[in-house]
Amino acid sequence: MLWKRHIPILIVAVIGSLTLFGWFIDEPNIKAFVNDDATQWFDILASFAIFLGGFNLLKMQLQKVLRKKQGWQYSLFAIGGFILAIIAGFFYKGNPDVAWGTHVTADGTLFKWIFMYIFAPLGATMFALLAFFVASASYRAFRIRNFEATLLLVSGIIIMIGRVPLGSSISSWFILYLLVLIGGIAINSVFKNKQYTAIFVSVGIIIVTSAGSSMGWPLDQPGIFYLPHLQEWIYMNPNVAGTRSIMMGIGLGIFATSIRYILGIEKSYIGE
Amino acid sequence: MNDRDFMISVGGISLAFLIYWFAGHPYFVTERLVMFLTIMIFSGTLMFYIRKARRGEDIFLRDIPGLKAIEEAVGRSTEMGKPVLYVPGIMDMDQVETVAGVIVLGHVSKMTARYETTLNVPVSRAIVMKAAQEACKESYLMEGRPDMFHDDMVHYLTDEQFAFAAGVNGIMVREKPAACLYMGKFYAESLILAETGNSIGAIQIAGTASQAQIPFFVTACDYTLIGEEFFAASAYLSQRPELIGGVKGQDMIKVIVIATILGGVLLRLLNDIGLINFNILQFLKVT
Amino acid sequence: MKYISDLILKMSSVDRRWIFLVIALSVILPLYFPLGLPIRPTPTTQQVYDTIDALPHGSKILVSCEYGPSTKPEIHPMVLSVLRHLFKNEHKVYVTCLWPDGQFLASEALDLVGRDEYGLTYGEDYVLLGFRPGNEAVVKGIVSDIRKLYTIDAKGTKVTEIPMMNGVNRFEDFDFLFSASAGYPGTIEWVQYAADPTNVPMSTGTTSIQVNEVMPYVAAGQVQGILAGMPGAAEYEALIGVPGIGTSGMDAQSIAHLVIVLFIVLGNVGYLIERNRSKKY
Amino acid sequence: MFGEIFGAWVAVFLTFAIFSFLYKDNPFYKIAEHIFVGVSAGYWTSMFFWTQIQPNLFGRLWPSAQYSDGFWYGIYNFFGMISSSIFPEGGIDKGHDMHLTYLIPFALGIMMLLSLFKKLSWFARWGIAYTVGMAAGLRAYGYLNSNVLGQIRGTIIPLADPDLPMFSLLGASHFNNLIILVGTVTGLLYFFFSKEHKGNFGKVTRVGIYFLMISFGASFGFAVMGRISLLIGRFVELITYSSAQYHHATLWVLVIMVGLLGYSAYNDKDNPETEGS
Repeated sequence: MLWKRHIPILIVAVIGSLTLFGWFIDEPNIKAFVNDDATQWFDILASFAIFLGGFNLLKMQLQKVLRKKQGWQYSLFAIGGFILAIIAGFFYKGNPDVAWGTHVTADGTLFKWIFMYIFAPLGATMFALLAFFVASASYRAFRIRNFEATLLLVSGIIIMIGRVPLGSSISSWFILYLLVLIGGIAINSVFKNKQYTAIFVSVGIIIVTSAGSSMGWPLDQPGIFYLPHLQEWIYMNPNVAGTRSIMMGIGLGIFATSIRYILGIEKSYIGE
Repeated sequence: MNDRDFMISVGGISLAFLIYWFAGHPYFVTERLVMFLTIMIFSGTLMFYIRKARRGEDIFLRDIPGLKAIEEAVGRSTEMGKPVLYVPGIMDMDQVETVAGVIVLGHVSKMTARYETTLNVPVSRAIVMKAAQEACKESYLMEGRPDMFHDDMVHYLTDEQFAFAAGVNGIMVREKPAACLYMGKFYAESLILAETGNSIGAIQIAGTASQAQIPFFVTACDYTLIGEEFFAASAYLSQRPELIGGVKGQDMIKVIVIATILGGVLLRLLNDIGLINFNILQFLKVT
Repeated sequence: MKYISDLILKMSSVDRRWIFLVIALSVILPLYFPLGLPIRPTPTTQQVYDTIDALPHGSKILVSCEYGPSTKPEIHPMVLSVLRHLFKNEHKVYVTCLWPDGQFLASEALDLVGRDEYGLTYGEDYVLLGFRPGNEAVVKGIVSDIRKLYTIDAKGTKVTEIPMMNGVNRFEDFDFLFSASAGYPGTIEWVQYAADPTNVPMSTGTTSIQVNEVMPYVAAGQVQGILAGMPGAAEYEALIGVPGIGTSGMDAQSIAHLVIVLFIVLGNVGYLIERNRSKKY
Repeated sequence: MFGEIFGAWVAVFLTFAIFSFLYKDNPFYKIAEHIFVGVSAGYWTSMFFWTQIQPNLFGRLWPSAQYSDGFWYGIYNFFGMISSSIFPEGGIDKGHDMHLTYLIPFALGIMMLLSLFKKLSWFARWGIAYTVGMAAGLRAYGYLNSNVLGQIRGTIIPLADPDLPMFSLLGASHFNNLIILVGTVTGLLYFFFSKEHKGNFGKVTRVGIYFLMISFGASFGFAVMGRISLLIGRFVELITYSSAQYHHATLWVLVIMVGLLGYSAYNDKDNPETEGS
């Protein structure tokens, strides 16, 4: 039990306190450890561990092939891809006058070819899938189910349209007319009285038209209905407030959770 | 407030620090004094409420829908005879969210042991693989079902963000899990997972402190633990008194933060109109 | 009227693959048939431009590239435009990378703008220090002692033999930092561990998704303006008068956004009709 | 030259194979997915070794600056015989001086590898413990500093600033500052756990949720822009690879793939239960 539980918990407490209070100790070795070595040690440790990961991946894929599980043919591609990358990484540089070690970031090597024509296109295309998923997610999720969902929808649309060139060509008067129509629909569905709706819409149109013609239909006046300015206001104020409260919540959450780990109050990641 | 020895130790520490301070505070990085005091005050608040909870004081915690839904989701998977997919984020154990994700995995694997549901945990980092395997093995042992645990339940795919997303997509559309749980630190791939999970009709519960990804989880998943709610998950799921006390302590820290903000606004007002010459912004200087 | 509401109802619960097809077309078509919509710079982009334009002649500028191939379409146009602006004002440009694949892209940008367009000499006008592993440890290393971290540059020549490196020992020796960032490590680490402690002014260009995380730092004045995604790149291209990929992508972006908004409106109209009908029965 | 053209065809095939997932899970996507998982795992294994273990660990244990003929460098020369590319002649020249403390991460790394054997599986716990300890200390300070203190400073707004207008759409104003103050405080209160969100307190947290929802909508709207531009980037590359210089790679691969998928869809229509394996 000593080696399996107490020493790991001791390591967490010692290293945790050192990296937390090291920020306040003006002593070169501790400063160097907190500023530099702590993360470097971790990077080295992670670089050893990734061999475990590679081994686990190979084991899983080989098992699939040997036991002829469903879709085992595709595992051959995974194994082949892994071996190709390992060969490019450790055995065959492809460009003799590049030293070992710099060949992973230098031009003209097999490693760079794999990066340019296999790794990069696959990564960029998977990322680009999001353009489709963002569209289908917003289509499905932006529904006026309740007031909160409506806020989500309205602020999303205003930002979406306000930040692209198209948005800056839409006149604020167009938005005003739109609001009059939407107001009309709302009144109609609430009072269910055609007369009220007709009055509201016609009065609204008269007001907007007279105001517009008197001001000479300026594209971006009144500013509050000009999408680019409205989106900037939403983005710099209510959005910053919402983001800030979440940031503080996360900051406090991470702080409290870290203290629980350092003080050994929570240790289930090492096992009860 | 009758925690005498806590008060004594706080008094002792403060006294010791004052003596050290006036003795010239050797080796102390003076410009970070405010951060030091903040850490001591916040940690003290946490400790106070943790001790209070350990002494058996009853602490109320409001419901978090997402956490109650986890047990329902595992139950639903059992009825449909389908696996539960659990993704502990794509970052390594050097991120606090990943550690929290592994701890929540410990609780979820207790449920899957109890309900005898198959659990599939693809991971993107090798150290997370080891930690997750240890956590699951421990949970299955504690539920008296070591026979159901096998190492391949937690398996490594790749360190690369989008290759991992591609691999998890493949698992989703082929094994069609009934419940997808995303607990940890995520980046842009969050919406790829959530949209694919939605397309196979799974119940999706996400928990993350990755600020930029919360909107996607909120729109695409059934339940989302937002930022701090995710860190409170282990207290809710374990119901251990000291963890619940810690959450209560966090709430009290929020009261301190809000008081600091409102007090700060007042102090700035007085400073701007010249009644006092203490600049709160300078005092809270971030270094 | 009933026929229309039935049509809308059917379209409001359409198979998502139709949405995918329409999105693909709304992006491809404008690439072949550009509309040339006007691009007006937003205040946050203008702030970056003004900050860089106000830098004293011949300043030492650190440009750090933290992006990879998958985020190249958004970030690379920014780096090209900022480099053109810096070289036009005859500044000294030092480039570091916190991401390994950022080094490939940084050298591509420097060759295109520095060498081909402005005919500058490597080692005297610009230098590529390249990638160092360690995430925020690299930022902290640059702040405390850049020469301990970068003993050689990306081409392997010793830093002591590079003329423009004279007098550059720590982050504070730079007059300005521009961080082209797509995630972690990136802008936030530069704010936390470099700009805040040393008060060296910094601006940034990020992917659209990271803008929300960085905006509070811009609002709090810790970062001088931000180029937000491809629109930010297009706006900066408009400000320096050299249109590039950012500008060409803007038409496709506007159309695609309009299509998404139309889908959202369609979905909501269908939802309202459905709710009214279910209330009736 | 050949590498570039062949590379273009590979890139085009892999791009369309990933896009085909939008249609449905199919053999092309499975091939691309498995290649991507395999290649990227090998890619990062190599990248980490050559950017971390060799320069940062061995570079600090056996730096060329302090090369000597003692016992310590004797071990080094022994390794050099096994692989001279990893342990080149005369020590590793990466600009580091000797740090024997780096034997600790070296030991933790070896223990991590040994944890492969079932009996020694608990060896990994020391490495995990170090990582969690380091993460707790560094992140606690970093997040508390920038996320909490930094944002508290940003929320302490000036009430008496004379040259601030009462309201302005762009730039600061008293009204905007009040919105930020109210939104931040109510948003924070939403994250209160130990109090029921009912009565007046419930109203305040409801205002908090409204601000959060506006913030989610805003960042979602922002993200749409970014994602579309990434798709633009892919199509720009595909258009480049459709030129004669690359033998019209894009056109050929597209036609073949659509044809095959169309054909298999036609077959599946006759016997729908044979879901693609």
